[in-house]
Amino acid sequence: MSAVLSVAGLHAGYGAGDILKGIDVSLDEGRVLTIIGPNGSGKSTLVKTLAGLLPARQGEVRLAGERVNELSPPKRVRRGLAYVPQEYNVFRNLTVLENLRIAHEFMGGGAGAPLPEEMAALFPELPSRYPALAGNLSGGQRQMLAFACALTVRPKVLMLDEPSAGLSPLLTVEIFRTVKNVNAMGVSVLMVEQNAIEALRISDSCVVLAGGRVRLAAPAAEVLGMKDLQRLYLGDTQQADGQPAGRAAA
Amino acid sequence: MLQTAFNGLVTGVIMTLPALAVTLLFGVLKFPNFAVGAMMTVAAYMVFALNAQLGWPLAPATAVVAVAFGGLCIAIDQLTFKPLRGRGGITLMVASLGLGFVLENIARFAYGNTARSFAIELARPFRFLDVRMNREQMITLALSALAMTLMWLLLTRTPVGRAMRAVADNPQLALVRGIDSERIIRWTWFITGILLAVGGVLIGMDRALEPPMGSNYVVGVFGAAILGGLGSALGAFAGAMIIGVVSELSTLVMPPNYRIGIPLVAIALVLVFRPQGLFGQPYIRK
Amino acid sequence: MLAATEVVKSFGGFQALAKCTLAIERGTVTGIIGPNGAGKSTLFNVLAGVIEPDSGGVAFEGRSLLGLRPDQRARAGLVRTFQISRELRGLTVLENVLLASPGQSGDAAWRCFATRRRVRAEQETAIGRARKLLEQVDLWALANEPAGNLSGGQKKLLEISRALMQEPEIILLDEPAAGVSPLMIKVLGETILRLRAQGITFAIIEHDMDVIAELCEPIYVLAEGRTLTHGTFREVASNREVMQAYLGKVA
Amino acid sequence: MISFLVLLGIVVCFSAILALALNFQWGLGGMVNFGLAGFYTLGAYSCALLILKGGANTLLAALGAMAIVAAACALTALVTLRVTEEDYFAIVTLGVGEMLRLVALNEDWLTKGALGLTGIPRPLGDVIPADVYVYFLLGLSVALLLGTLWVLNVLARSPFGRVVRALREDDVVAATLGKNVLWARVRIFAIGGAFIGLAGSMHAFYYQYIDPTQFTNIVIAYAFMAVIAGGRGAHAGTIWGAAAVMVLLEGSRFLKDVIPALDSDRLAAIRIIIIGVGLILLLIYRPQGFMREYRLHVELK
Repeated sequence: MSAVLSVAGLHAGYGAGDILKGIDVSLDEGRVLTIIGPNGSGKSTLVKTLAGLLPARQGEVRLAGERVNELSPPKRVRRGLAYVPQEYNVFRNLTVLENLRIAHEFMGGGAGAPLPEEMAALFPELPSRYPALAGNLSGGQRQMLAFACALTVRPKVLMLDEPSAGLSPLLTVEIFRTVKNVNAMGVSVLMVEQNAIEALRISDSCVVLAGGRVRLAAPAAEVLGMKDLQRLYLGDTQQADGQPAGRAAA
Repeated sequence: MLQTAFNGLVTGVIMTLPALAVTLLFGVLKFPNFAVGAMMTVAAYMVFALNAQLGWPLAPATAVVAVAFGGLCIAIDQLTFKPLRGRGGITLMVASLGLGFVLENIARFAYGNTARSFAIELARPFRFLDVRMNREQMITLALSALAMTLMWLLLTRTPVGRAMRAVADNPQLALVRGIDSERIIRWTWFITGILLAVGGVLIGMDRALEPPMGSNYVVGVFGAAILGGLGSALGAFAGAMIIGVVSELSTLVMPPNYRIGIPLVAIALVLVFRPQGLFGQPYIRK
Repeated sequence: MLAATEVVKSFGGFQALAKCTLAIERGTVTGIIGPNGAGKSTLFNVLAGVIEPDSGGVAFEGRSLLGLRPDQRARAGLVRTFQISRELRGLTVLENVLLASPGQSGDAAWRCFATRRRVRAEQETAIGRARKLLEQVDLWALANEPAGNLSGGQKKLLEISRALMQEPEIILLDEPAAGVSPLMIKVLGETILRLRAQGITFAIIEHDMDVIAELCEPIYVLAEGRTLTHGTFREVASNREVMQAYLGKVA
Repeated sequence: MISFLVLLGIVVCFSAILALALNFQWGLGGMVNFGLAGFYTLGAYSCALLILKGGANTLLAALGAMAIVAAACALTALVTLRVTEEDYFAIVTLGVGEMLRLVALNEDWLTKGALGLTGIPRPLGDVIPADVYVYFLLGLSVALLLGTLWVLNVLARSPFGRVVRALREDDVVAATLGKNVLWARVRIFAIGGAFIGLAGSMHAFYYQYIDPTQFTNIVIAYAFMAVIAGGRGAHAGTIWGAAAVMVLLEGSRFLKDVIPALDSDRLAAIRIIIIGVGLILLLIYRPQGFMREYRLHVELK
């Protein structure tokens, strides 16, 4: 099956140095890809670059085969590359309904309900809170609203930046179940996560990022099976530059 | 006493429009527009040109100029502020100060310093509960009430209005939700232009038409916007009303020409005790 | 030496710190680790005085710090660096460091005239000290460069030199290794160990486990706004609860 | 023609001092002062009143004016107690500036309102013969300008100067490096205020009569133009900027005989339009100005 989102030789960063030092990642149609790795490995930078908030210094980003490097974030969203940031992912001073309306109108949704019926089923709690200000919602509800906003117009790819950060275990499970359901509707998902085990359980493939480079790309089940997965976090993942982390003995 | 309170109400209402414009612009572009006074002056003179010189009645003249001035503000933004986008608050502020000098003095160059007034028929003031309300004040109340409801509807019911509030709330998220910020900035300037045009006419009716007419209001308008909480439309309305009434009432207690002291004291109090003003959200420190 | 007792801090409904208690002993290099959103940076800002806690106490050498401004804490010997380095772009590298030298009589405007010789003499000694610090992290060659032109790693080292210039009792380092090349990290580690030998205490927030393992003893693990556990790296690394905090709650 | 140049020279001197004061407050310290005209008015009137009402000699009056304006600026800077964003501070200074001008216009018992104050004596006016006095005044003005430059340069090069520039760059970092930010801001604005008071006093001595119409926005426009053109933080640059602005615009007096239709009001309007446009163009195309602020340089042997 063809890759709905492919990244080749991507370099990007904020100030002087490059945080991403040549990334190759591809997400297949209808699949869920989880990117894990210690902090400072460039996970968030990668997603921000794909969303267009950060310019790609080198390399190419293709959405459904079409090069999007030159497109501004609004244009990328309208082409179906939806993105949910980790923090500040809702308009706090606008109501829940207005959040959804804005996403719907400006992502090319045209007329019709702000949330298509199939999506509304995923977020039962939202309609009752339409008049409330998004800033007053709880952490979990805000995350659900951010999801819903990205899904008001069926995207080709949904990118999530650590959706479970700062949430209780119970809510984390609910978040990942929602991701599973969204994927079941044919939306490919690229997810950056700290919660490695939970995220990998619902993913098809996994990429391990460290020091701005891809250290490992393998099916999720295989990475889950790795005994010293924790070594990735607590162990010496920081091999001297250039050498990928050794594949652990099964 | 009641008469002064009513006059205060009128002054407050007049200040609401520019205060809304300042707050709206601050929300989206994150800098106080110091040219707000001069812009009102220029718009007022444009209406004066149609009304007094070409004989148009005031209402159509104001409507035409309001729309034209909206377009003019977009052009001014493209020329002056667009090249400075992202250069930081101080640069934009100083540029807006320079722009204010230019606009005010274009009016001074064209019409000189002598005070003028609109050509509207004088009518007997309307008396109610021994409060004298002349015709201009009635028009002022009606016109600004209309402008405010239109503004409120725009901000809450239309996509563009919501987008403006979204960009003010979180510019980066707005981009990722498909909002093209340049287009929204143009819309913001267009609406600012309309508000300032109507505001200029109201000032011209309430007082005389002269080059410094707009800049006399700048401190009051900023006082209203800050008191209400920069960025909050409701705050701008509330701030303007409070400052309008209080400054008018202050004339009973102290010499009238120090009315400007009231908004200044209001700003100082807000800055020291409640920086986000009455309705604004706390200013997020960098 | 520096202790936070039952500190609570929430931002609009989200409780960043929930009764978090932590003590940093004199002469140690204490590590603070934990997954994203565990409240590390918030705790850091509370200790540094940038954020006031909702409740709970912060004490430095027995004295409560509540209500003290950041500059008062700095003068008391509690110095900090920033997660995203904040060099003073318009000043040169040397000026950045000189600014940090404590008790400069030249900081008072009138003394720059009244006691010009003394001000100049103090500046010369300060330049001497600054030079030693900058040479240790080989930034002396860039002394006249505006700080804005430095690379990411160099900006971090400049910040640390600035902190050291303040003759601190304790330095709070916020992710010193983030975005720094492995070579520079080695230089950083050596500098910290050498300074600890001279009696300076460190508290480090860091994600790079090699740095933590090599430098820090004891280590505090924060999760969901409170202290999960603390101990040596071996104890902490093998602790099941820590694993779960990092790798995800297996509900 | 010579006397016109001498007079122009004197005006350039005290305008340059005013610009230097703004350069210290804003260029170095990052504190936007939109109330410059108001403080300038306060300086001129304080000096005049200290002589006419207080009976002080010119030297004492000038020092008094400097102290008064410095105190006014210090009070204004106190408002940055909690909110340090520059846009709020700019609005406060604008308001204070307006208030000071209103006081000059309306307090007839003190300032004789629109009529203004006349008969302000000049330093050593009675000692130096009238025909030669204007050259003495030029010499005095140049001396005061160089004195101001020296003082501000010593400050800019001193540790205090680094604190001032650090506040402009990032006041949070300055705080974490042990600097009391509020107290530093009060000092910066007060020092600038003192030199605004000096410029005001010289203005009073030069014109020998002052009324509110002399202190319009043109004062603010000139000073900002001079500071931006000269290069923010560059004291010497500010002086060149001030000289250029004054020569360019005072010279425009000759426009009157070139274009007869111009009356003085229109001419004044054109001047400010030129300055306003110039200000914006400079900000867009040459924001760093023509000279750079002082940076410590050491031998790296």
